[in-house]
Amino acid sequence: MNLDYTDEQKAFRDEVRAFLDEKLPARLVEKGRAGRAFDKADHEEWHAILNERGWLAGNWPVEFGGTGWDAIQRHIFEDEMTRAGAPRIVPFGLAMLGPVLQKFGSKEQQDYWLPRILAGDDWWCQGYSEPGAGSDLASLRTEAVREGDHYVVNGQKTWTTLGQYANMIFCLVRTSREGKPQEGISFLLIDMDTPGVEVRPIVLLDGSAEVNEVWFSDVRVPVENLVGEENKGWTYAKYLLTHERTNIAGVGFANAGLANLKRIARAEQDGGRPLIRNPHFAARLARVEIDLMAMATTNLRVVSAAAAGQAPGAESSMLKIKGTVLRQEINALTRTAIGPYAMPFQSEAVEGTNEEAIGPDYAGPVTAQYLNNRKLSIYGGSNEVQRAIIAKSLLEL
Amino acid sequence: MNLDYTDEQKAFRDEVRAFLDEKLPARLVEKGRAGRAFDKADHEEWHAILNERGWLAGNWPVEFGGTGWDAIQRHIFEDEMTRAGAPRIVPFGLAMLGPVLQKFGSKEQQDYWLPRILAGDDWWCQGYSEPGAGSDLASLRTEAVREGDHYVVNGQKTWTTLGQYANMIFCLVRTSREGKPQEGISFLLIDMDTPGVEVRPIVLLDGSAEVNEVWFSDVRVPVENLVGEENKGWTYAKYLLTHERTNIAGVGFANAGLANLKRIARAEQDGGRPLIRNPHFAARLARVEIDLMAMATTNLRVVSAAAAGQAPGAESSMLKIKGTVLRQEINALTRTAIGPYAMPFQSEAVEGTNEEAIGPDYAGPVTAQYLNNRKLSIYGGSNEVQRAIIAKSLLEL
Amino acid sequence: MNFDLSDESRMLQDGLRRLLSDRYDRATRDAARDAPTGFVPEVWAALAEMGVIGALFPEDAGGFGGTGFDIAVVFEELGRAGAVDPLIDTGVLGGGLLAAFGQGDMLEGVIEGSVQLAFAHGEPGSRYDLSRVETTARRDGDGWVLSGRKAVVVNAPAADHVIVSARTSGEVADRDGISLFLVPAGALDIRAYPLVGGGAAAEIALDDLRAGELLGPEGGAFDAIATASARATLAICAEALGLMETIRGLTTDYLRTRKQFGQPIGKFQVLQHRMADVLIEIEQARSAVINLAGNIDGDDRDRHVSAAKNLIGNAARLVVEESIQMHGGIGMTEEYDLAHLAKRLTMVDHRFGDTLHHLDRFIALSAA
Amino acid sequence: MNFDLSDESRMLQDGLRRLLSDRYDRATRDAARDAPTGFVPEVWAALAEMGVIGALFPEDAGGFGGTGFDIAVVFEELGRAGAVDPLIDTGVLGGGLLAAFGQGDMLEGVIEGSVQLAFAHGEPGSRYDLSRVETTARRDGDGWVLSGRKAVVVNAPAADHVIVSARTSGEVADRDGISLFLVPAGALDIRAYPLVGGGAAAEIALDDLRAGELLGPEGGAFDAIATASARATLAICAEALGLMETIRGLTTDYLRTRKQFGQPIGKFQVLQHRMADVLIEIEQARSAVINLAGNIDGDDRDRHVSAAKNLIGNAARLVVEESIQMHGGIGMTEEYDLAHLAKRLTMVDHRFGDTLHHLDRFIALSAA
Repeated sequence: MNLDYTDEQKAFRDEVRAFLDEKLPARLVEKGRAGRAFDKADHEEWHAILNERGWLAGNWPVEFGGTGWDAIQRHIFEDEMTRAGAPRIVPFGLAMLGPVLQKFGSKEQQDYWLPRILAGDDWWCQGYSEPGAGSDLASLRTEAVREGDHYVVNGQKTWTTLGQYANMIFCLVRTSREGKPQEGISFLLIDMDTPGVEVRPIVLLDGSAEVNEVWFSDVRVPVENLVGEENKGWTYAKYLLTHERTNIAGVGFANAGLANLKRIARAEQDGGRPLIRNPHFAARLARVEIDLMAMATTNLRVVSAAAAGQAPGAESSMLKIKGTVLRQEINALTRTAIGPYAMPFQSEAVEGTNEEAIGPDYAGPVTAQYLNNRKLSIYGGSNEVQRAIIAKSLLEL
Repeated sequence: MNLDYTDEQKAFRDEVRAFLDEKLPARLVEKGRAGRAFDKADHEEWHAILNERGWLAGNWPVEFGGTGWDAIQRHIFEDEMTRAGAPRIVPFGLAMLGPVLQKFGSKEQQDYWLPRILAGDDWWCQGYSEPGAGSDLASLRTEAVREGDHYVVNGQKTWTTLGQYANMIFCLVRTSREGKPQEGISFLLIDMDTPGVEVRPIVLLDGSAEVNEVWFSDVRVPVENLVGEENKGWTYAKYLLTHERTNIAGVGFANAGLANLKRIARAEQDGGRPLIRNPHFAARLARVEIDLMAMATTNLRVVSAAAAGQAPGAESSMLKIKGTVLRQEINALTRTAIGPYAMPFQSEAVEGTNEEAIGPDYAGPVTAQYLNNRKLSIYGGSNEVQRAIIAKSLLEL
Repeated sequence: MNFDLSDESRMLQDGLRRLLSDRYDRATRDAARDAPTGFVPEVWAALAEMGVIGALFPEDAGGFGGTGFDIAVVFEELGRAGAVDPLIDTGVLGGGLLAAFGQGDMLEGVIEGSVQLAFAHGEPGSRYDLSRVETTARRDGDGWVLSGRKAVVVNAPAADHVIVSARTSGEVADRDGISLFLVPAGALDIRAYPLVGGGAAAEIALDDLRAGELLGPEGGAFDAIATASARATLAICAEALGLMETIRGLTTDYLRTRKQFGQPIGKFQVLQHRMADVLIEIEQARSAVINLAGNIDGDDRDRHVSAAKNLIGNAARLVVEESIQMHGGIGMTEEYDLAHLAKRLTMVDHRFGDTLHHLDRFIALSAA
Repeated sequence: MNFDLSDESRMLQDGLRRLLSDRYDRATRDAARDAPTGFVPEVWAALAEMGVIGALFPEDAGGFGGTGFDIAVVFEELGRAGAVDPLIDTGVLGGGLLAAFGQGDMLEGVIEGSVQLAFAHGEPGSRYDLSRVETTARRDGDGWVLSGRKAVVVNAPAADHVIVSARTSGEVADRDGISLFLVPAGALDIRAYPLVGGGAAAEIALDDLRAGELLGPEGGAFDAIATASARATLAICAEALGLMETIRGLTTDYLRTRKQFGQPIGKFQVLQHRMADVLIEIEQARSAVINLAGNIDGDDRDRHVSAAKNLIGNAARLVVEESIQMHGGIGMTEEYDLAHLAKRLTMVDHRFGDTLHHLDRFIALSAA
């Protein structure tokens, strides 16, 4: 066993670090640190910089314009990105649709869509969830009826993240009602400028509007936008859901959150001493840090196994649960740390305006982040679903 | 609202306190405080003292020789008993069988068995659980076949507490295999001196031998020992299980355990100060105490409602869960408090011998109690069963 | 021993519950949220008319209640309705301090509903310490000059008068040497803002302010502040209990009606057991409120204050997090009622001391 | 970065697992429990012969291992088997101290399996503080006189030699001034007793004992004690991990085979989810052991010691309590294997510092 990176891996890390030092705009780092939402232009700027360097598609093979990195390189890259405070790479085209097209798409689809993803020509969003479906994804009802060279789509998707910026959406739609609910689902690419597509924002409890409802009324979609075979969409969606996700634990986010929390806890005063010296606060902080030290290694074990070609099983689910629980605890502790300044509704934190913060600068986004990150244990396969996966793999019942 | 006892209730409390001051043998208090098991003679001695005062059967009506107390009086009595460190009243005859006979027994059975319970002529034990049945009580298999004036009983009971002292056992036995599992069960009184009854001790992980297996091989039981009707035993057993139990929360035990824990934590040294000044230890102690303060009031609310004639519903289950969780946490903290002296296997604590303790006197019984009290959340309707009861009552699904 | 409400309390409870159910609909609450004051004057007038404000004060202060159980009944109902009105600030804190120092005339206005108050005590660095006051007041001729900063002063944007604490002697964390000043709101430099979960507050800059008169004895206000804060803690604990009850109702309904995988999700054993644990903690919270209400005028008051606030802070986090989780995505939308209730319940931990503060204080008081 | 065992480690692991599976049956373990020494000499001899003791030491000390991962591999296997043999005491602690101070001859005996050791360091009031030594040693002519009490000295009943710590200078909790003495066991006044979860220990009374020779530098033993204790903590953490794995296997089997209400209880969603949480913590424990093993010779050793011991203490409690609860009554019977494993795992928190001790220490080390 050896917990250190190899010399090549270290060299790669240094290369990534140097790139980020030079190319990551300070303005974006500042914005992220202040907890402000990145707008469309921010994302596009960073996307273009990464694409220029050829480091945009960390999980794509070289033949499609990806980096061809192994799991450890991807981990190093993601780790350094988070450390540097870079905006995340918007995942819908790169991490989600790309692998599906590479595996199941036609040559024409690959040739047309993949370069556009890299070039930033399309902003993709995801149309999976529906109102009333939740974790029971297979019960979806949005319908696509074949009429000549088109599918006519009717229905509603929800929880579509950043759908307000998107011009394209990949959707699961029902093309047949026969057989089990999982059968009869197809995977369709829909141009959001088609007549009949309507996007409505969903305001979340923190005041943010990052998710949307997408409505389809007699939306005509060319049949060449069907990915793979009709009625096999469930297979493709599952491939995507179980596709190796190195960053499921969110170790980088947790590390950044913990560092921010410590900075705040050193600045906040409690009874004449820094809050970080309050033993009860320190105990909760230490428990998080200890757990995070172990989770980082659990994560590396999974990454390392993936790099050696092993398929991750229930470990992904374990990392999802532990990672989200830890990040939520960090959010809760940060809220505790700022004391009464958790109470002001700091609109700038969620709306990107430019008012001066109420209380200390660092307090601005804290409550909104706590509230917003309740989503971590709900989306991406709720923690209940993940526990069921673990139990199934363990008990084989 | 008024959180204080009425003047009459206070007077009753003082009367109980005076009685305990005078009549409770110091030897028994000592033994209890040292965590040693009471033997048969100890229990019989205390039983006789209580019976002489007429305070043995707190939950029996006056017509059967009970006290006729209301729920608050019973609570006060139990509270004072625990505070004083008195041995618990062995419940099998008084708290369990008595109420069943009073409600469902024949006049002959009442006239014969109830006075014998008060006089201590019989030591009863309970034959409900069977190997492999657990919380699924209705699946029991011990069989009673009618042959003339007798039932012939074959099968096995388990977890029979203090069965080694008993001469009588009340049993649930299967008299029919028709209908649902709950149907076809009868309630039978069995003399343990009958040929074919065998008692084998079960050694528990703390080394104690307080529970037993009871085996029945062609045991002949006179039909007059059937309580109520044949095949209706499930109804009687359920009556017993849901029969108002004022002490289900174990507030008195928790209070006594907490006081003992504080005494130990003041005596133990940690880094040059008493352990109770260690902030992390103090935090866990405070959380227990705060929870216990609230639970005591939750308990009194239930007692008070019972005294006003309301039937306790899911509240009993809530008290069972919270009470056992708190007592187990107190046990765990006490184990933590004694540090390395939790490690010696202190046989005297569980076997009643007279060796000098290893380490401080108070350390003797601590680990055994921690281990033994894992039972609290398993028996008397496991905490899983209690949660199901609460959910059922709340969700009505 | 008796855990039933008195007839008067029961009447107040029934009346208030009816009033809020009739008048406090979603539109009213949204209007309160969007108002710069953080509340709707018509609702306030109705509360005053019904005697809800008077119920917080004893007869000798012009009210007709004032016991711990009166406070508990009123605020549990406000909590149930998710109401955002500043009754803690104008009533329990402001009114309580006026009553302590015999300001009968202004208190009459409070009880009638015509006067709004705020208590400017917390400061940017004081966190939850009641005795940590850096703002100073010095005599200048007949009057006083106030200097310092006051933080998150709830209801300041709506207040007619603000009661400002300032140090007239002693060191920064001393109990002795703290004085109160009654300052007309118009004289103050405030930066107003809305609060998460409803209501409004302000930062107040006191730059050699020459306004306001001394309220109560010079340097001897600490005990009154502690008493008012203890009663306000009871109020917010009771409000939290009411919020938990409504959230429990919403969540239970959701578990019963929402179907997934072909059955109501309340059939899933995991959700049943977790809901049972939530219920147990709500009952513990109820008992903690009762304990505090019954001890609010007793010798052991502060220990019960800390026990209740700690327990309720922990229970609130469990209730909020579990209810959102059990709802899934819908529980995170602003449109659904849970969002408001959950936010308001979350903020309870940030007033009058959080779970950590009261854990520490409980330990200190238990050791004494 | 590489999380695979080396070929040598894999061979050791396989061999040891086979040995324990062949030789360490229930009867052997019961015999060990009932022996006054707390172990079975034949098993010890087999361990030595296989090279398990030598694997704990580097080549320059006569062994052929000695890295953190060597220790982890050995003790994880012992834990899996529920073995009670005093390898921590004779090997990691005693042998480690001999190696630190160049006692090659006696160490050779240890590695061969012919010498048993105990380390008498803890005292009735020292709890888990490594520097708190009240026992004193004073020079008397050519020798030393030891006075004091040593508490819960594991393996003292079987030891040939006991390494006793005593203060030769400094105040009670100073790191400087602690010396070690190698004392023939026959010279000691011991009260022996069995331990919960297996093994044997003793209280040792040192009443002006004139026996034993100085081991290492006078007054300068602390660093060696800290190193030996860190390695022993790694050993017990790895043992705990092995115990958890076996308990997980027992519990999983039980959930799959035990039927209630007509189906395997593992079909109950509540038990599935709770078992998933148990599993997650076992994987966290595994990572904590790896982190500690990889840092056992590094600068950040002590922080990893405290992180691992705290995490494993918490995980152990969860694993023990959940596994017993999921088993129900059967899980509490001495006859069933879980009883031994659960007790042994429970006792892990009482050696080399419990969760509270290491939480405190982690906080202190993180602040430094």
